[in-house]
Amino acid sequence: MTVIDHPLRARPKRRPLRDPFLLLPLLVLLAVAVMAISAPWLFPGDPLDMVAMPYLWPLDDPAFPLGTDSLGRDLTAGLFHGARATLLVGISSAALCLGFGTLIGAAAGYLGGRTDLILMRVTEIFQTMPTMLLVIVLLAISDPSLTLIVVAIGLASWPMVARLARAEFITLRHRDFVLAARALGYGPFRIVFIEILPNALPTLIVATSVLIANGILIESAVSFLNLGDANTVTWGSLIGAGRTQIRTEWYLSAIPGIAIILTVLAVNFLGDRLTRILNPRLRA
Amino acid sequence: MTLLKIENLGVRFGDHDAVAGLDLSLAKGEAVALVGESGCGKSTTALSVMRLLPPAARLRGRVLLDGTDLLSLSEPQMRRVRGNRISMIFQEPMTSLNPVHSIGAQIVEAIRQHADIDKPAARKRALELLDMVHMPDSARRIDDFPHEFSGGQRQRVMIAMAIASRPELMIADEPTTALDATIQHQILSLLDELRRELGMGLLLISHDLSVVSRWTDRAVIMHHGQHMEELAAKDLFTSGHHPYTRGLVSASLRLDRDQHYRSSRLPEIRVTRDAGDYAFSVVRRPAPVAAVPDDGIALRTHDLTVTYKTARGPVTALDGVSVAIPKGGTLGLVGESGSGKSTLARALTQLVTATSGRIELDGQDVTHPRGAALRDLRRRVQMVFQDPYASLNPRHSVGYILETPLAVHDGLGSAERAKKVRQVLDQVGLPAAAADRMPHEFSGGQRQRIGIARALVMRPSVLICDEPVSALDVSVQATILNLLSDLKAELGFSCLFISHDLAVVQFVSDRVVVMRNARVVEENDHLSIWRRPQTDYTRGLIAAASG
Amino acid sequence: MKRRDLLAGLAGLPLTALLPRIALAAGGGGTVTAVAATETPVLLAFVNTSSTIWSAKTTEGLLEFDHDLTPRPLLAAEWDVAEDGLTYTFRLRQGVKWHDGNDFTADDVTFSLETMKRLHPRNRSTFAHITAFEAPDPHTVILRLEKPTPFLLTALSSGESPIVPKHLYAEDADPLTHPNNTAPIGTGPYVFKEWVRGSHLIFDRNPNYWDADLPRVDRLVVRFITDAAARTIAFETGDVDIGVRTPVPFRDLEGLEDLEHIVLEPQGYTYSPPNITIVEANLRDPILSDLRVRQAIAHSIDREALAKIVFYGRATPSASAVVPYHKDFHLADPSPYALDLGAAKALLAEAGHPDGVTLTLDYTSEDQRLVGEFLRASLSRAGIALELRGQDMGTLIARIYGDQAYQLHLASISNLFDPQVGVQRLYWSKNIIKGVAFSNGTGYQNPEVDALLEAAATSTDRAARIEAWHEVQRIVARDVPNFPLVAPTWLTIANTRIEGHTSGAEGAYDGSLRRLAVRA
Amino acid sequence: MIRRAALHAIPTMVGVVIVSFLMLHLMPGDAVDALAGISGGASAETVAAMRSAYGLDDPLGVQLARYAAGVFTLDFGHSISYGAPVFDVIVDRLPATLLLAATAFTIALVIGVAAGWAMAVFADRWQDRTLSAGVLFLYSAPSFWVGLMAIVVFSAKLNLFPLGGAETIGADLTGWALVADRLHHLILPASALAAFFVAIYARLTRAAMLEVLHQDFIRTARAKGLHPLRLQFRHGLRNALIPVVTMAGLHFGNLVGGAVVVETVFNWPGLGRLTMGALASRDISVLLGILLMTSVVVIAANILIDWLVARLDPRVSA
Repeated sequence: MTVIDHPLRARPKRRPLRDPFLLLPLLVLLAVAVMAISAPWLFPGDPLDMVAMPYLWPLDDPAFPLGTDSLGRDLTAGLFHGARATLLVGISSAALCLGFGTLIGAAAGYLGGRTDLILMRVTEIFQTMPTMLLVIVLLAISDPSLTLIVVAIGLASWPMVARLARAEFITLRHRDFVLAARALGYGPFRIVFIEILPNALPTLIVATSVLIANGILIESAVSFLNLGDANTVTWGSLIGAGRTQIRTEWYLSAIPGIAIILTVLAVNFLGDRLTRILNPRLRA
Repeated sequence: MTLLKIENLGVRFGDHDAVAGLDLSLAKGEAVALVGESGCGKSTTALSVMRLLPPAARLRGRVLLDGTDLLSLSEPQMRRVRGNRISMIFQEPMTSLNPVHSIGAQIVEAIRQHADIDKPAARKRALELLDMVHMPDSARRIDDFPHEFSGGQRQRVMIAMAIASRPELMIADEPTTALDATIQHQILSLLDELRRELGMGLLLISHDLSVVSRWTDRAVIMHHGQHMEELAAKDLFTSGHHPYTRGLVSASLRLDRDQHYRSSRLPEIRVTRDAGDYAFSVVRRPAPVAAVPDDGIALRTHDLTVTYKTARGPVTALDGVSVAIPKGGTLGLVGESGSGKSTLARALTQLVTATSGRIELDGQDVTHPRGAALRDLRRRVQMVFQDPYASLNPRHSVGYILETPLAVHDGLGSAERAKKVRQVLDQVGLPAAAADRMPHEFSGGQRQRIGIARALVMRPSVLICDEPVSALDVSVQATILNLLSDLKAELGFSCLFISHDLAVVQFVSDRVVVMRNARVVEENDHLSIWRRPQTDYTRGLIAAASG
Repeated sequence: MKRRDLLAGLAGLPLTALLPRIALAAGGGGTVTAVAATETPVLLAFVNTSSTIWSAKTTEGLLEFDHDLTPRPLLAAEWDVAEDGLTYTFRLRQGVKWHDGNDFTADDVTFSLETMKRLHPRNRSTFAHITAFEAPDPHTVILRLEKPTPFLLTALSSGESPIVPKHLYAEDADPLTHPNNTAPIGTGPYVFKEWVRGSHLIFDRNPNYWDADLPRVDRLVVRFITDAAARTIAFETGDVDIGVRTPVPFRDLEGLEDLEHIVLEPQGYTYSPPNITIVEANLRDPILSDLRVRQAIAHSIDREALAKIVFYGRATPSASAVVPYHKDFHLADPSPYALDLGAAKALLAEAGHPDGVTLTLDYTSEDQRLVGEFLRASLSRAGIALELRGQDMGTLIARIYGDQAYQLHLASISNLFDPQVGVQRLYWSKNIIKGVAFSNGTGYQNPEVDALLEAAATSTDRAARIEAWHEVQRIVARDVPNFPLVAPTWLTIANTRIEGHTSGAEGAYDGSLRRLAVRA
Repeated sequence: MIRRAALHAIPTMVGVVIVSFLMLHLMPGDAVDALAGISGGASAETVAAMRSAYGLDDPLGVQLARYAAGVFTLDFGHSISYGAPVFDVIVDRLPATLLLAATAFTIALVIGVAAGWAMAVFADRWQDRTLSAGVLFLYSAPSFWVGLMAIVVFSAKLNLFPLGGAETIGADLTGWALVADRLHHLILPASALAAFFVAIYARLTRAAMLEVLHQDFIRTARAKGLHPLRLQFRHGLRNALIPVVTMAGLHFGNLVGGAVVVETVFNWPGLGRLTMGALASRDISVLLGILLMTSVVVIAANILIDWLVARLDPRVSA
């Protein structure tokens, strides 16, 4: 007794990779990742080691394509090793924000009532304090290190994710398929993590791109203000180091600056395209 | 004197023809209806007359208004026609008005768009318009905002704006679908009154045959963008020639036909498509021998009360409701929006906790079940939801959706579960291959079948259906109602069927309860409730429903 | 130090080209703009030695000093020191008025010196032997000592010992938080007008200054510019006229030198000579307590390269903590451990670290960071891995002097006008005081060095003091509790439109700029 | 409405006080160490005396209670390194930061909304693509780098703008000359700070506009025969502003935070430089004061924005 009132539609094929606005950013990010991974092999020594004449301009000496800084340290080595630290901070701070923020947002959104009130009040507190100020103060607590920077950025920017997650969970909680799940006797964990979370993922994935960009920018500002760890090279610390010679050897600050912009631009473009793919409403 | 003449209208989006070669004419002051199921192109036709289609649409053919071809007009010229010579009102009153401007401002804007008069004069004109559309207490409420009005009142504001410049033709796209029966009746009679008073042509878009037959002069039946048939509205139910028309008429339920699931099945339209055009046939299946319902009670409530805490104080959604679902039978529950029907459904399935009163399942008290008792209730009482698009998790495959309840409750092995899934898919008339497809790949009707399959996979003893067919087209509605009746006969579960559509309730119920403002106003068996209504409210409902 | 010192002081005045220029300067008035990188907590050096830079402009001391530190009269017109060095008599200048119009009297001097004996971080030890501060009449002050203090007179400059108006300080007022610190009333050539934190400071001309025809400038403006490159641009564009202690990156000095409207003045830094950049080792640390490890470190330090690369040649290598500016006290012989990476590696192996050691190096300021990075690169060649740890001053002091939980740390130690005041604190075992900043942080204890230091502190024979200090420097050079590196060359950068800014040992930093003038 | 929002803000403020107080007291060392250090070797006793004088050795709970009580009477304690009450030190610098943040906020909002509107109206056409790419560039550039490059190009090389600072000092300008001078100093830093937020508001406006343009009442408006421009402004943008202004409030905190970095680059005498100074001198009471003051500013801004949203959206109960 099979009655089909209308045949199953064929699945439309999607060809995202041919879209230039998605291919280009992926290539840039791939390049940065390769830089980060290959750094120890291509530039085995300590990037902060004095290896050449100071103030070599880029392309002056083929051995040092991007030139050297005031202490004769190779800028190319700095850029490669810097990529590693910058990406590490960007990604892990984003992961920390995403995990912590989603947890709080989901709990507040799904449970509602008093829990929602309390959690949102805590979120508000961290959201009221200006991010940069909060990061600076957190960094002053103990010796600067990459992990402390990641934790500080995480602590300062999780409210944004919490707000997003909470909004998603509140709308999804009232949807029929969640009521059906509750009516079928599914436990709260199954409902939150298996039923609701997959539907909230698009927004969170897009938020990740913003978080990574945000992480990299804050890290570069922190290193620029010399609050970073003196033993590790990051693109921000390179800009900071080049700051005093900004008028004469401006390339010392310009090149790492451009590296940051390209990477963050790539991450943002990726996020932008993902938003448009996952959320049809944003198209014309 | 023809006011509007549509010649061989074609609308194409990419490679899909929404409208293919439509011809239609409408005389001055005449009311013509465009009838068909969703996706048949009736709205597209209306929007192409107003040239409000998205830029991607390719139009061909001609649309003549008093001889001028609207399709060849430039955009500025067309703007002078819109709202002045032709105006349009839409289906969703809740979202069709700009939330941040007062209704007075929006009406004044419509007036001054096509007449250069100053604001005070326009405001006076707006007040007149509000009176014409019988807006209560218009002088005081002209400066209120849309969110302060009910659906019906907002539709009146839309109509006021539409007739602001005394248009020659008004197009109404499903103007009353989102409204309750009684309000629907008032709006349609208002439209009719204005048409006569202003000598205005009316092009009504609707999928509701009884509305069309009652309120229009001629009806054009459409299917998949093609013109099926054109006939006088009053003989719609009696002398439709085209098989699709006859199929539609027979599939749509009418209160005065006394069809009942125990005695007959609804005729279904079989659509087969070969080489471009469609062939239709009406299939009538005999009703299996109906098992005589024994007189036990499956699920009963005593003075059940539910109050919600809201920002503006406590709201009582259920006030001392006592109903009883006959074992193996179907209790029909009818009422307008806000009567508490859905709250009762959610209370019975423990989605909402009862404030006071008692719920009994096969004699056991299940008002506040905990732990094992709650799990057991979940197995034995299941629910089917109204909106097919929202009741299935878009991120899970159909197989996973059907398999999970088994895993959660029975803890069966995966092979065992897969077998049960195939079995239940077959029971609701879907191919086994549907298991690994995603919900968005199915039509509305197919999704509702999946919803029913999910509810039945654990063999519940009581099935609660909350408006299961209101969101579906007439033809699909018939197939689902037949499916529910067949399944009930085969599996023997008791059922609570909730709907605002009296004809549907009449077909599926053994006993009927009428609810209003959180209280039960009347209860009776499925025949006497309609023949000998005891309360005025029920009588009003019946009058509105029969058109 | 008898009367003849007085005459010698006058004779000593170098008849350089300076004098005639002052006489010729006609006109006057106008505004001079100075630049500063950071903002000091207060404007008066009465009990806060980190705010010396602006103190003398408003608040003067008893004496002034010319380039070879010979005292010259300022608030004290004449002074006499008894044969045994135990009595000092000062005859004060007549008719001097405080900015608020009150008369300047001997009571102000005794009050100021007594309070500094109690609260001033350095004068607490400099005035230790003064037992009595007497003011027999409004214009005479007599100091009585129990033991001679050879460098007492040199300490009485405006920067080191400012004389404050007693009538402003109520009985129980706490000098540390007294409002006079941030809006000082003094007898100096300039009157405090305005201080906008983070932006600027303004001093106006003192109309009734006791030296009638001074100062020649109507207004002295100080701009706080934190960004180094911005300061260079300010000098280039002429926005700013003067800056002390090399206020621009060393890299930019070359560029500034070529500009015809800029002059680099090396003089004016003998009163408080440039600090010695020094690495101190924590002798309580298990690794560093072994002399061989410290010798290995000494062998791997290349002072010439440091001066050339980090300071662009604008620094003098110095193997001793006593900076070369103290020509007589400074021991010129090179460090016993010449640059020899092989020897360094051998010593490390001998000390039980065949594959090298890892040590932490703490620092605080941005300039120290560059030196740290240089040391990390150069010491790594000898197998000594340095891990840099930057932090703010508060944490550094708590860690080094409070908990003494460190291995190596970079410091910039000011010698001041006498090694007894600036350098003794590093090596004197009695100065190992937990929690006190810039005390004997290494924990170095050598009775022989203690004896030499204590003798030099009280002997009145200058030659004997010099010989004692030379012997101290020879011993510590061998024991290497710390590693003196270089003394940066401090320069005052000035626009040629102004003159008279460096007229003595105190220069524009400690001095009051009272002879400053805008060229006609 | 304002009263309700203010009441709502009090628990947040209390939270901010407690959280920041605890965070700051995790810092090793304190202002007394710094002061002793700077003043070159105070003895152990004087250090201990100073510490007890400033009550730094009381148990944490007591210090917190005393501090919280003080905050509500605007007494933020005494700044050891600046030798003045913390409130005065901060209020002294607050106007500069407020001026910078407010100007940057206005620039960002005006340009951002205009760009976002254009991107939405020409969605997916070349105008949208180029504007989006430009906006994304601003969104990716660190504000201090933009500031540095602006200084190099505009101040040093072209000498169009002053090097930094908020005014020509000691020039005693009055009236229009003063205003012109202040503006001349304000343009570069405000634009550097605003650059990042132009991007945020542009993307917000674009998304909100597209969302609104798909609403049913836009179709009704077109059915009334309205001119496209009137449609986009009176109906489109007017509705899109509601989510944009709401989100603008949330980002105001970041704007003030961003000011900290821009101030150090442009020598702007605001709270940013005070923070770095307070950090260097480990002056916890000043740091705490800054955190609280900026939080108060953010809360005040949010109250103002909530009021603005209530004006924009009648559905929000005034």
